[in-house]
Order: sequence, then C-alpha cells, then structure tokens
Amino acid sequence: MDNLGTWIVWPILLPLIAIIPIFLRKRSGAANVSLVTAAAIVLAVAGLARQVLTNGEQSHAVGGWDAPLGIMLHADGLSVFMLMMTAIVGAITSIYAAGYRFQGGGDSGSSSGYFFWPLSMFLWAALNVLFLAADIFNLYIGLELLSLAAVALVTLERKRDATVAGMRYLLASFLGSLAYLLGVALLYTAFGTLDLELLGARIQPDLPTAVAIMLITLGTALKTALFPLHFWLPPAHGSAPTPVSALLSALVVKASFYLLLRLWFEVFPAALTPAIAQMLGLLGAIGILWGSFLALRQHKLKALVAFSTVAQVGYLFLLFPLASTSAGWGVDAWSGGVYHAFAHACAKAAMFMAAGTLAYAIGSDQLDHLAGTFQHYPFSVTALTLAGVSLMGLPPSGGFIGKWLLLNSALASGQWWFALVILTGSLLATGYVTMVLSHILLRPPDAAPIEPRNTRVSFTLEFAALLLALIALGLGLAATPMLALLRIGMPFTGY
Amino acid sequence: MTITLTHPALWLSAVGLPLLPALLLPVARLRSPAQLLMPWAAAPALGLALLVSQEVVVELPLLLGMRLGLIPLTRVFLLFTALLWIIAGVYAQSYLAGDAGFRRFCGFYLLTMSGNLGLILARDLVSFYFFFTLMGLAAYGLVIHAGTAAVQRAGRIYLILVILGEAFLLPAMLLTAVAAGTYNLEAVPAAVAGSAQRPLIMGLLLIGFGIKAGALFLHVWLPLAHPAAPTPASAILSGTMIKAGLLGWLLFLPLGEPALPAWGTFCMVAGITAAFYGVVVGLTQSHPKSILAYSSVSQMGLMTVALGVALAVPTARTLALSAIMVYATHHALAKGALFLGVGVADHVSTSRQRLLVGVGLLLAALALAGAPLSSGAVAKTFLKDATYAVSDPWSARLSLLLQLAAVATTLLMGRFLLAVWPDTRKPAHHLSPGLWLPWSVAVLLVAGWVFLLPEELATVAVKTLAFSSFWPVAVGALLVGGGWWLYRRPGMRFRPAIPEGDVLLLLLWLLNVLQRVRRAGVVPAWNALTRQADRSAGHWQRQTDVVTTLIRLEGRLNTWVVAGTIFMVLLTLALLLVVLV
Amino acid sequence: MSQFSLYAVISMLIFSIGLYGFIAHAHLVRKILAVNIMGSAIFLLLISAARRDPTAPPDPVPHAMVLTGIVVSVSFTAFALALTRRIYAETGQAYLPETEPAISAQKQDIVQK
Amino acid sequence: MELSALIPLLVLASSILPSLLIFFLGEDRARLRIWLYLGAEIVKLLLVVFMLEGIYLGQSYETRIPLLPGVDFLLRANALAMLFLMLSAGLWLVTTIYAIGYMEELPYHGRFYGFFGLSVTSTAGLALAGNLFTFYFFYETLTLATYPLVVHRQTREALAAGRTYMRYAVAGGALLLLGVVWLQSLVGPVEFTEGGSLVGRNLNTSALVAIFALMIAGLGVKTALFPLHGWLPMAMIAPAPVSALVHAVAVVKAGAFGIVRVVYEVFGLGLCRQLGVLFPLSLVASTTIIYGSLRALVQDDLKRRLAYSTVSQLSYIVLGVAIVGTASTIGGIVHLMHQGIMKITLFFCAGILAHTLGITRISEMDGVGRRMPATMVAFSIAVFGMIGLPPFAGFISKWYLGMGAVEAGQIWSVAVLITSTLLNMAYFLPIVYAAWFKVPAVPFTEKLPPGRFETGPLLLAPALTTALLTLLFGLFAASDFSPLQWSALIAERELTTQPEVLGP
Amino acid sequence: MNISAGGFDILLAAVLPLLAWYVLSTRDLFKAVALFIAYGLLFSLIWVRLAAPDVALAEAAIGAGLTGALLLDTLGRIGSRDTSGAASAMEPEGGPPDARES
Repeated sequence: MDNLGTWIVWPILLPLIAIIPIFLRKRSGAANVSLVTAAAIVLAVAGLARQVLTNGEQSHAVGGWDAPLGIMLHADGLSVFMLMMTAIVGAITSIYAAGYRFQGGGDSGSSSGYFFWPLSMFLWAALNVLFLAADIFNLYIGLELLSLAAVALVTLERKRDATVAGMRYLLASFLGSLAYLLGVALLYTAFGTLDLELLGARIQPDLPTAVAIMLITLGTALKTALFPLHFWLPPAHGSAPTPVSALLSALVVKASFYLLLRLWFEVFPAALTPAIAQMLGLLGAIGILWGSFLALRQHKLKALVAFSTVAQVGYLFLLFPLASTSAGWGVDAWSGGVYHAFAHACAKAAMFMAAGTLAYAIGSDQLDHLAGTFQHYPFSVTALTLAGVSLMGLPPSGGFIGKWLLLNSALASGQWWFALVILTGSLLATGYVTMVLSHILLRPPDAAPIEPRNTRVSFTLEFAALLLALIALGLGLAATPMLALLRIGMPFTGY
Repeated sequence: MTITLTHPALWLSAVGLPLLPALLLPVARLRSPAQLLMPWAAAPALGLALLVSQEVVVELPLLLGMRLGLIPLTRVFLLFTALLWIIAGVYAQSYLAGDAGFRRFCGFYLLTMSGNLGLILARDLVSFYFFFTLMGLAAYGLVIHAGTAAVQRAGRIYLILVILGEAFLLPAMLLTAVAAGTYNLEAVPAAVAGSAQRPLIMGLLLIGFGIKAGALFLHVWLPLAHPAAPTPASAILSGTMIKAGLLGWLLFLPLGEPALPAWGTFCMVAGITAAFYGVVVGLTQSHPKSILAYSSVSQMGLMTVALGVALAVPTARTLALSAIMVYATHHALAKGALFLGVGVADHVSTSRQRLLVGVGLLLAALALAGAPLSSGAVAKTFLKDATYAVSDPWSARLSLLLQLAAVATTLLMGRFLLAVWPDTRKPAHHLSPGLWLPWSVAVLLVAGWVFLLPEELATVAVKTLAFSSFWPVAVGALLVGGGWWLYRRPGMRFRPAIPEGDVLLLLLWLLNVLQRVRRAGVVPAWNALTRQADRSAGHWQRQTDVVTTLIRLEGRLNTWVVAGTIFMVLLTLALLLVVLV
Repeated sequence: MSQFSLYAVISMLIFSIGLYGFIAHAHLVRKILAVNIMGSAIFLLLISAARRDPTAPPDPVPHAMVLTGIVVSVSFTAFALALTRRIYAETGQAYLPETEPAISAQKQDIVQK
Repeated sequence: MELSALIPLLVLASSILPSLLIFFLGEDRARLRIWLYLGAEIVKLLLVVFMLEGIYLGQSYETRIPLLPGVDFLLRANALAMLFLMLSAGLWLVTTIYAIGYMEELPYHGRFYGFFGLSVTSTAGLALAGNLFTFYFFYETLTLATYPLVVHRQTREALAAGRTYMRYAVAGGALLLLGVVWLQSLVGPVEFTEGGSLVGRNLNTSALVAIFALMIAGLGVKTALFPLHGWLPMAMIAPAPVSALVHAVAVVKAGAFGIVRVVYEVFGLGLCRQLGVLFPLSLVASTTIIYGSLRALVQDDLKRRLAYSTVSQLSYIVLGVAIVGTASTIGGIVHLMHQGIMKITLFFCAGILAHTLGITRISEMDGVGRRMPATMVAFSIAVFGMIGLPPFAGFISKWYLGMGAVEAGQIWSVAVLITSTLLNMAYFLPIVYAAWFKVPAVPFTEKLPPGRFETGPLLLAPALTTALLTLLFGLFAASDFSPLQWSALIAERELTTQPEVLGP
Repeated sequence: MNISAGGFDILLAAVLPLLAWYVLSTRDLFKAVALFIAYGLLFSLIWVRLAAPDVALAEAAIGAGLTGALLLDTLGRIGSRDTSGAASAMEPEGGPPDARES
C-alpha cells in the first residue's frame, strides 16, 4: 500500500493544487476548500510519517528527474517532525481564520480576507518544499517563496502599520536571502554540487567555504530574527492579522531555523567550531533575555507576544553550542532545540489566536483595556494561559520537554551559563505571562460587565486557540514517540 | 489493710473523672448535675490515696505511653490534695452560688483538678509534664474569675510566669528524658545524677518548678494571684498547687546519691531567706489573703530547706522526705483552712458565729505557727530532725534559724488574725452551711489529722509539748500584742506597705525605663533608618532610567544603518572566529 | 588572470556596492535597486563559474539557478514596488519610518493617559 | 497492568477526572458537581487506605511510564509517601465540605472546584513521586493549579498576590529544576531510595553541595524558608478553603516534603553529614522559626498572622530533618501531619469568623467566644496544639524534635524551640484571651443569618473534626496507626539502612 | 585550464561596478532607473560572452525590461526625487520634508 515516494509529494502538491479552486470560488467557498485541503495535508503528512517510521528515510526525485537538474525530495525524522508541526498549526490556523473577520477591504472590491486563503496555501507549500528539499538551491527557492507569501500575508489588511512593517520585513528577508544565495553560489563554485549529502561529503574547510557558511548562517539568522537581527519581527508579527501572526511566529521563523539546523549539522559540521557555536549561543542567550525584557515592557498584547517570539527564538540557537560539544549530549540538545521549536509553534500560535480573539472582541489590544474579558471569553483566556505555561517551560507542557533536554545537555557539557539563561528566560516568561493574566483576569471595579464590541465572537476562534494550546500542553506527554521519530536520520551517531 | 487496685480504668478515672463534668457543662440540661458533682470528681483519687498502700503502676495507651501509679511519697501528696479539692469544691458551690461565671469557674476548676491529681499520679515524665501544664494553665481561668482590671493584671502576670516556667521545664524534661532513655519517673533522679548536663538540668528544674513552688524571687506571681482568685480557688492555689512544684523537685532532682553540697547549700540559703522574706513583706500587707500568700512563700521556703538537706546529705534523704511529706500535708490543710476561713469570716453575722469562726481561725493559725500539739509542731520537729544531718556548723545555725522562723510565722499569723478578725460593723451576710461546714471539716482536720493517721505521728505530736515548741509561739504572740498596741496608738504613723508582687515591681519599673529609652532613642534611630531606605528607593528610580535607555536602544535597532552595520559586524566577527580560533 | 577570477572579483565588488547602497539609502526604490544589483552580482559569479572549464560545455545547473533567480528577483521587485506605492499612498513618502512601531506603543500610551 | 501498578494511577485519576469533568459542567449544576466531587474524594480515601494497609504489610505499589529517554514518570508508594498522601486525601474531604458551606457567595464554583481538585491531584502526585523528575513535574503543576485559586476573587490585590506567588513559585521551581538536572547529568536518573540514592557513589563534593543548596532553595520557596517566604502572607488573599488546604497544607507541605525526600532519600543522612550541609540548613530553619514568629506577633489581620505562623511552623519540619537522629526525624515527619491538621483548623475558624461575622482582624475578636463557642473551642484547641501544649498533636512533634536536638547534642536547637514556643504563646494566646474573656466593644453584625448552630453546620463540622483530630493525634500518639507511630515506621525504614549515621 | 580574461572582459569588469555605483548614487531616480536598465542590458552581453544565451534572453526581457518598466511606472506615481541620499539615511527620523510635497 505504501508506494515509495507517493506520500512525500503530496504535502507540497496539495496546497498548490488547492490554490486553483480557491481562486475559482467566492469567499466562503475559499475557506471550505482550504479546510478540506488542510485536512488532506494532515492526512498526507500522517501517511508520510507512518512511512518514515516503518521504512526509514525517504527520497524521491520529482517527475523521475534525478539530480542535478531534477528536484530531489528527502524526508527523514526531522523533516517529518517539521511537517507535522506545520500541518497541525496550519490546519488549526485555517479553522481559526475561517471564523476570523479580516479588517479592511481590497481596492478591487473583494474582501482582504479572501486573499488569506490562497496566500496561506502558498505559504504552506513553500514551507513543505523547504522541509523536504534535498539540495541547497531548492531550499533557497522555498525560502524566497516563503518570504513573499509571508509579507503578502502581513500586509493583507492594508493597515498602515502592517504595510510599513511588511516592507521592512520584505527587505530584511531579502537581504538574508541574498546572503544565503551568495553563500550557495560560493559553495557551488567551490564544490560543484547542490545536493546536501554530496556537499557534506565533499566540503573542505577553507576560507571561501568559511565565508560561504557564514553568509548562509547570517542570512538565515536574519530571517530567524536572532538577536540583534530581530528588529523586523515585532512590528511585522504584532501588526499582521491574527491568523497571519500565528503562522509567522509559529512556522515561518522555524523554517529558516530548520535550514540552519540541516546545514550546520549535516553539511558542514566540521565548520561548527566551538567559538562560532558559542557566538550563536551567546546571541541566542542575549535574545532570550532581551526579548523577554522588552515583552515585559509592552503595553499591547500582540506586541508583547511578538517580543516573546524574539525570546523564544533565542532558545533555538542555544542548540548550537550545546549540541556541538560531544556526541552523547548533542543528541539531547539537538532534540531539545527541535522539540522546543515544535512546542513553541503550537503555543505561540495559540497565544496569538487567543490574544487576537480578545483584541478583536474589545476592539483594542491595549493591556489596560482587557479587564473583564475573562468573563466573556474563558476559553480564549484558558488557551492563552496554557500556551503561557508552555512558554514558561513548566511541566506538563511541550516547552518543558525542550527546556529539560536543553538544560540537561547544558549542565552535562559543563556550560552552566546557558542553563542559567534558560532558567532566567523561563522566569521572565512567567513575568510577562502573569502580567497579561493579571490584566485579563481583573474584574472591573464597577459591577457592570464590560460591553465587548463584537459580542458575537465565533466559537471557532476560541475553540481553535484552545485546541492548539492543549496540543502544546499535551506535547509534554508525547515526548517518547516524538523523539523516536526525530531519531530517524538524526545527524548524530551512536545513540 | 492493704488493697491492690490495678485496673487501669480505675486509675484513669482518678484523673479523667474531673474531665467528665467539664464536658457536660456546655450542655444546658446537664449543667446543674455537673455543677453538683464538681467537688466529688476528686473522690476516686482520694479513694486511691486511702486504699492503695503499695507501689502500683498501670499503663495506658495515651500520649507517649501513659503510666499512672502511686509511691509512698505521692500517696501522701495525693491524700491532702484530693481532700482539699473536695473541701474547696463543696465550699465553692455555696461561695459562688448565683455568680454568673460559675459555669466557667466549674470548668476551670475541674480542669485544674485533673491536672493537679494527674501530676501526682503520673509515673512517667511526659504525663507528668502534661498534667503539670494542664494545671498551670487551667488555673489561669480560676485566677481571673472576678474579671476586674486588677485581677486581669494579676492573671497576666500569673500566666507569664507559668509560661516562663514551661520554658524552663520543657528543656529540662527533654534533657532528662534523653539522659534516662526512658520516660519512667523511677529512672529519672539517677539519670539526672549521671547526666553530663547535670548542672544545666538541675538549674532548669530548680527554676522551672521553683516558679510554681513560689521559691525566692520566683514567687512574684503568688501574692498577686492568690488574693485575686475567688476564695476556694485561693485555698487550692496555696494549699495544693504550689506543692506541685515541690513534688516536681522531689521527683526529678537527684536526692540521695551523689552528695551535692553546693546545690544543697544553695537551696537551704534560698529557703531560709524566703522564709524570712515572706514574713517581712507579709507583715506590711493589709489584705488577709495577701498575708496568707506571703506566708505561703515563707512556708515553702522552709520546705526548700529540707530539700537542700536532702541534696547536700544523701544519707538524710529519707528524713528530709518524711519532713517534707509531713510539712506539706500540714501546710496544705492549714493554709486551706485559713483561706477558706477568710471567706467564712466575711459572711459572719452574729456574735456567736463570730466567736466560733474566730476560734477556728485561731486554731488554724496556731497550727501554722507550730504551737505545741499542733500539726505545725510535728512538721517542724521532723524538719529539725532532718537538719541535724547537715554537717555541724550549719546544723546548729539551722535549728536556731528554724526557731526564729517559727517566731516570724507566729508574728505573721498574728497580723493575719488582726486583719481578718470578723468585724460586726460590716453588712451581714448569710453564713450558709455550704460555707461553714466544709470549713469546719478543714479546721478539724488541721487540728486532728496527726492523731487520726499513723500512730508514729501522734507520738511525735505528744512530744512537741516542749519548751522548744512553745517559746517561739509565745514570743511571737507577745510581739504581736506589742505591735498591735503600737499600731493602735494615735501618734503612730509608720505603716509600711510593700505592694503585692514586691520585686516584680522593680522589674516592671525597669521595663518602663527601657520603654522610655526605646521611645527616646530607638524609635528615632529606626525612623532615620527607614528614611534612608526611602532614599534608596530614589536610587531605584534612576534604575528605571536604565530601562528607558535600553528600550530606546531597541528602537535604534530598527534603523537600517544600524541593522546593516550589525549584520556586517556579525559577519566579520563570525569569519574571524572561524579563521582565527 | 582567468576570466573566472576576474568576474568573481567583480561580482564581489558589485555585491558590496549593492549592499552598501541597500544599507545606506533610505529611499525604498533605491533599496529595491540595490537588491537587484546584489542579485545580479551573485548571478555573475554563478554563470562565470559555469564556464570555468572551456573544454566542456557550460554547466547547466548554474544557468538554471540564475534563471530561477531572475524570476525571483523580478517577483520581489514587483511586490516591493507595490508595497512602496501603498506606503507612499498612506504616508506621503517612500521611506520607512525609522522608529516604528511596536516600541513606541508604550510612549503613545503614556501620552494618551 | 498489574493492580499494584494501577493503584497509584487510580489515586491520581480519582481526583483529576472529576476535576476536569467539572470544568465542563454548567455553573448551575451545583448538586451534581458536589456529589461527583464527594464521591471522588471517598473513592480516593478508600484507595489510600487500601494502599496504607499494603505498605504497612510491606507491599509495594509502583507505576513506571517512560516519558523521555532516561527519564521515567515514576509513581511509587512508600511509608513516607503514604503519610503525605493520607494528609492530602483526608483533608481534601474535610475541606470540600467546608468549601461547600463557604463558597455560596463567591462566583465560579466550577472553576474553583476544578482547580482545587487539580491542586490536590498535584499533591498526591508529589506524595507518590518516585524520582526527582516526577517530583519536579508535580511541583510545578501544583504551582499552576493553585494560581487560579489565589486569584479567584479577581480583585487587584488578588491578582497582585497571584503575580507574586507565581514569580516566587516559578523561581523556586527553576532552582529545583537546575538542581535536579545537574544531579541527573552527574549520576543519571535519581530515584528516591530509603536511606539515600547517592549512597556509595563517588562524586565531586562541591558539586553535590551546590546541588543540595539549589534543591533546598528551590523547595524552600514553597516551604517559605526565610528569606523566600514573601509570597505566603500575600497568598492569603485567596478564599478561606484555599488558604486552609492549599496554603496551610498542600503547597507548603510540598516544599517541606520535598526537603524530607531530598535529605533522606536522595542524599541520605550520611552523605549530608559528610557534606556538612545540615548545620547551615538547621540555621536557616531556626532563623525562619524565629523570624516567622516575630512577624506574626505584629499582624492584626488574622489570616496574615496565621500565615506568618505557618512560615514559622513549617521550619520545624526542616529543623527536624536537619538534626541527625531518630527522634528528630520522627518529630520532623510527624509534624508534616500535625501542623497540617492544626493549621487547617485555624484557617477554618478564621474563615468561619470572616464568613459569619465579617471579622478578619484580631482587634475585632473581643468576646467572640460567647457568640461562637464551638468555633472558638476548635480554634483554641488548634492554638494550644500550635504552641505545643500537651496533650495536643503539636506537643508530640515538639517533644520529638526537642529529644532529637538533645540527642544530637544541639542544645541551641532546643533553645530555638523554646523561644518559638514563647513567641507562639505571645501571638496566639492574646487571641484566645480576647475571644473568651474580653467583652465585645460593639455587638457583632452578622453576615450570615443566625441559624440553628452558631454558623453553617458545613462550616463548623470540618473545623470541629480537625480540632478533634488535633486532640486525638496527641492523646493517642502511642497507639498503633497514629501519625506518630507511622512516622516512627518511616524513620525506621529511612534510617536502618545506615545505622552508622546515628552516632553523635 | 581556465579561460584567461580578454580585453572585453576587462572593459566590462571596469564598467559594471561604476554603473552599479551610479545607479545607487544618482540623485534623480529616473536617471537611476535608466542607468539600471542599461546595467541590465550590459549583463545580457556578459551572459552571451559567458556562453549562456538562455540567461541573456531572460535577463534582457525580464531583468532589464520588465523590472525597468515596473520601476518607471512606480516612479511615475511617487515621483523621482530622492533628497535623502546616503548621508541623510544616517539620521533615524528619515524622510525629507519635500518628499511629502511631491
């Protein structure tokens, strides 16, 4: 039943195929088509996951064309892990978006919400391309498509803030892409191949290679919003429409991180010297503290959540110094970082959704205006809280598993300073999560209940956020099978 | 006749029966039967004291393994204690009839009774401590019965002293228990004697029990609390409860082996001093119950002398213990009769009653003073016998001092009789049988108990018809007469009055001074300190400027020039790191 | 000096010029131009590398990459220009406000109160 | 799955399932909610009693579920675990009855009971945790489950208290986590073993000292060790049943219980002594005992005074742990139980006063004994117990602690105990005095209409029950199955593996 | 083994950076776009020279043609004056006052 290669193409093809009927249908139809497609993608990813679990890594040449000119797809544990993350967040965000009312209308008369559907499918396809690509140029294409789709989504509502933020995002993103592309060009010039595996076999540490690797690293770091290159992220994520913010914070930054992960550990592990690993870790550590600190200073809910993303991205980069020291603990650090990415994706998307629901309902996301919302939107507040638990890294959440693994490797490898940063980060996260909760839970002093502007918030919105938050929470209990999946094709031996 | 009574329930009832009416009191319907039963709750204990003539110990699964039982020493204590509780209880039923707080009084009375009887019956350390504490704390409710401000103050001081006593006793108990390795009281004196921390334990014990026993300078609560309490309660407090402290000493201190001359001398000196100190201060009192309270201080001092003897001379242990047993019984009954008499005298209305009450009081007072044939004389004889055991220079001095103390006691009793002598000018009360009957029993007991009980005592009593017993009383009586005459002279203006509580007042004055120092010096200094703390809060304000700066820095990152430069710098840095490191 | 080395050096030079222009110029159209210039520099490197070996036919892979790259560039340009227009329409200028917006939210709040 | 492996899970499930179910019940399904809840509690209590018997007879209950590579989710019952489990399960039932009477006027019952049950589940998990990881797991879930209870009233003060609580708790959790992970990175998974699981391993001393300090600091937050106690008085803003069960018993006991676990079953007394960490610990505990009492002395708010008293009393447990010896071990462990019973009584009574008469300050309590005799009898009994007067439960703890201190030659610890006793009297007895002997300045204005009893019977019964237990636990300490005997059993099992430890 | 650079190569190599520099520094944006189109066409030449006629065609059509057209169209809407220059971009507050007027 499992024809080799059949499953692997569908996660890419399905969203692309869906774009055609979406363009053909009106708004409500678009949403329905998208939801059906989302379900199909989830099934396809599940099928692929099953295949990988039973048969190990999968490779596939699209249309039978082999490398170098053909497009090679490759799926290992990490790919499937990321695909699952995308499928879960993507599907639930689609549910959320179906109940969300986008603001502002397009100049052509169609509502801006309509364009969410094709663009999100486009984004999804780009992400899946990225996660399945087997060569560095296809990774580039995935990255570019992703940037374009992401910026288009940010500017969907044609609000001034969002447009400006989107433009900045676009420019930053392309700067990163160009740096990456230059690196790819240099690598190809030097070693004559684009294939990840071949490149890994051929690569030699010399100066041009070092330049190429650093260009790639910095380019992707810029796209991942590693401190201090995170400047574009908070405005873009904070001002985008809520479903978009969810997709961006949850998935898009993870895509470039995924790229870095693949390249560093599978293509040029030799270049990952302790010094450069420490530098990345250091920037990540500062990012954790800096992002959390700024989150604590925010007065708007979505901006706060966006800064929290800056902080959480920092955790991902701790993986490099922790995983590069010794093989035994490298597994923990590597799995911990990836697990953290997954947990953060679910939690952050849930948080954005819940925040968006509240903001949408009362017409403002000023923290001061949120008092009393709990009484009307208990599910959203619950979702926000549960997601916050994962951000704090408390059990039984998925964030805890990531934190535990990272901490474990930090202490085992003697890099206790990173352990301290991890814990400080979770304390700061506690600070901003409880700050938000304190505003939300506060009962207004006068007995009169608040009048939400949009009293008829669709239950879909609350449900989607809660579902995702529960998944973020449940990830803490599903660590064993998930880590087993990750181990397939893991770039570490002897585990 | 010897009867062996070893059923645990029987022993439990001796301490538990008083608790039963106490539990019934809150129920409205059972209140009056409970109040009626109140005095008789001590009856089982009295029965045990009368019937059990051997050493018996029963074990009960309470606390950390409760053991109850009797030894000859505690049997004597139980006897007079139970007697006095019954007498005072019957007395109280009439004395406080109609008092709104009688129910509460009953409750505390029963609790105190249980504690008092229990500590005598206890044969293990933990139970002893429990009953001792129960008695001490429950008696607070008796002391403050009247509820006036002065009484509340007395109660407060009483409570503070009780608590302080606990604070000394608990570590003493812990140290003793660890030293003994068992909770059995039989093992305690030897364990204390053999303990490496013997001085510490003994010090703690002397102070801890000393507070209860009204030892020198630890007695301050006594002249306040005894007069403050209702008369039956005063009788109990002075008659039996202060003996609990004494019993504690006897049970815990290492009497016998080894000789501890220093400790013994200390106790003797303290005892003798207290004997005279009590009289001197007591003479200046005008309230009859205060005089009696100081008399108790004085009498307890005499018993402390015997304790000192036992500590100093191991061979004299038996003598000293007998002396203390006799003296304690005598004092309990006499003091009980005297205190109850104060209440009776208050209710006297006819001259016939006046005469009878006067005679009764005189009898009790004479007994306390140690007039020949009286129980006091017998007790003093025993005491004197014990002092002979002390090495020579001390022995002679002690017997002289004891006789002088008898003079002093007579003097104080004279002062008491003058203060209490039924006054017909006072509005007449009805002297109910509920008052005079129990009192009469008490007086009769005082007068005759030495003849009722063991023959040995009676023979001693007959021997007291001697000059050595007679002269101190006579001298004392003369002095009283002289003093009375002086006192009545119109020109005599010298009427010393030391307030009740004597040295405590010095302490309170000292506290007052300290309080003023606090107000004058410490509080301003504290305020200055807190102002300093406020100032450093301004420092925090400056720190928020740092926060603002940091936030502005984040704003700067937004500019392309900065961002681009950072990008380039990072790239260079990364390259340098790869190439150089 | 080989043709490849020459073009490689030149491409690096052009890339640097583009990067400088991208960073230093505030006008959005100028930034878009800079991005295109940087892209073309990379293309130059790739195409010249494809012809390093004169005996063999040129390597088709870089050609394919550059073709794709050109398409991506033009998509980017079109999209970026559209955004530029929108920004111009809303703010009246073709620059990105430099201290915007998430951070200043706090200050605005204070002013509002 | 075998029955013995299933039972610990059932114990957790018996409270977690109804709690989760209650979230989904309508707010108006009060009757169903209560019956569901009470039913669950009785099931839980029965399970615990069943286990108790098994443990006494030497049976073992163990559930092991791998959660991460090298990290198991391990539930395992031993004598020590059962003590805490019994405490939490028993008091849960009592407190629920109290809460039914108390919560009428407060909104969001579903939420309250749900999180209440989750808190209790976390406590049960803490009790049964068989390794450090599982312990940490429930330590944090306890924080999460109690936060909504602290902020239940949703007032500004409650929320501020909630934030403080959360910050302290998470910071403590972080320190604990650091210690746990560090230790795990040195020796692999650490399971609780009677006698200490690190015994016989050759490890770096300074690292162990640091790990010990981290763990104690982390656990010390919940135990409210000075200077980590700041959250506790603030958390008193919660409704009375919460203060009673959660903050007087469950949360603070979680910390104290953790310290017991760490000292006896992770490091082992012998190793602790070798490391020289017990003396500083006893100093910290002593400081806390005195400091808490001093702070309690000047509080006029009843619940705050009780809270500071909790700060002080909890460190008795820590002190018992820090003094090496059988008696002190027994004393510390039995105080886990005794303090819980006594303090919950006090909080019940405080809640009754607030609920019935609107009294929250001690200065308003003059003469309240006449208005509410039964309540104040319960209160007085608990106070006497707290002070450590015989024959109440507190005396037993204090006695054993003192014996232990003497045995270990630490006379100064006895002095600390005595000082604390005096301070206890100084801040507790005036309340009792005022309640019984003073005359009310103004007549009481009732919040609750007077009924047949002095207050709602559902409020009164739990207070009287726990007060009675305070008496019984002390009076019948020597009998089988008293907490004292159970603690002695624990001490025997913890200490017999290392007889050489007990020398002076 | 490699082909050595010819004179044409050297000429192109000299002109390309200059052109790029002018594109980015000319004040008038119309001029800059015009120069950019020229720059693109020059690249087409290079592609041919480097034996990549397919790329040359694409470059001429898309890189120079389509991109140029888009740029010119945009400038037609937003005006062609860039007064900020490289120096003024250093100032954080950005945009010149007259840009708003046009």
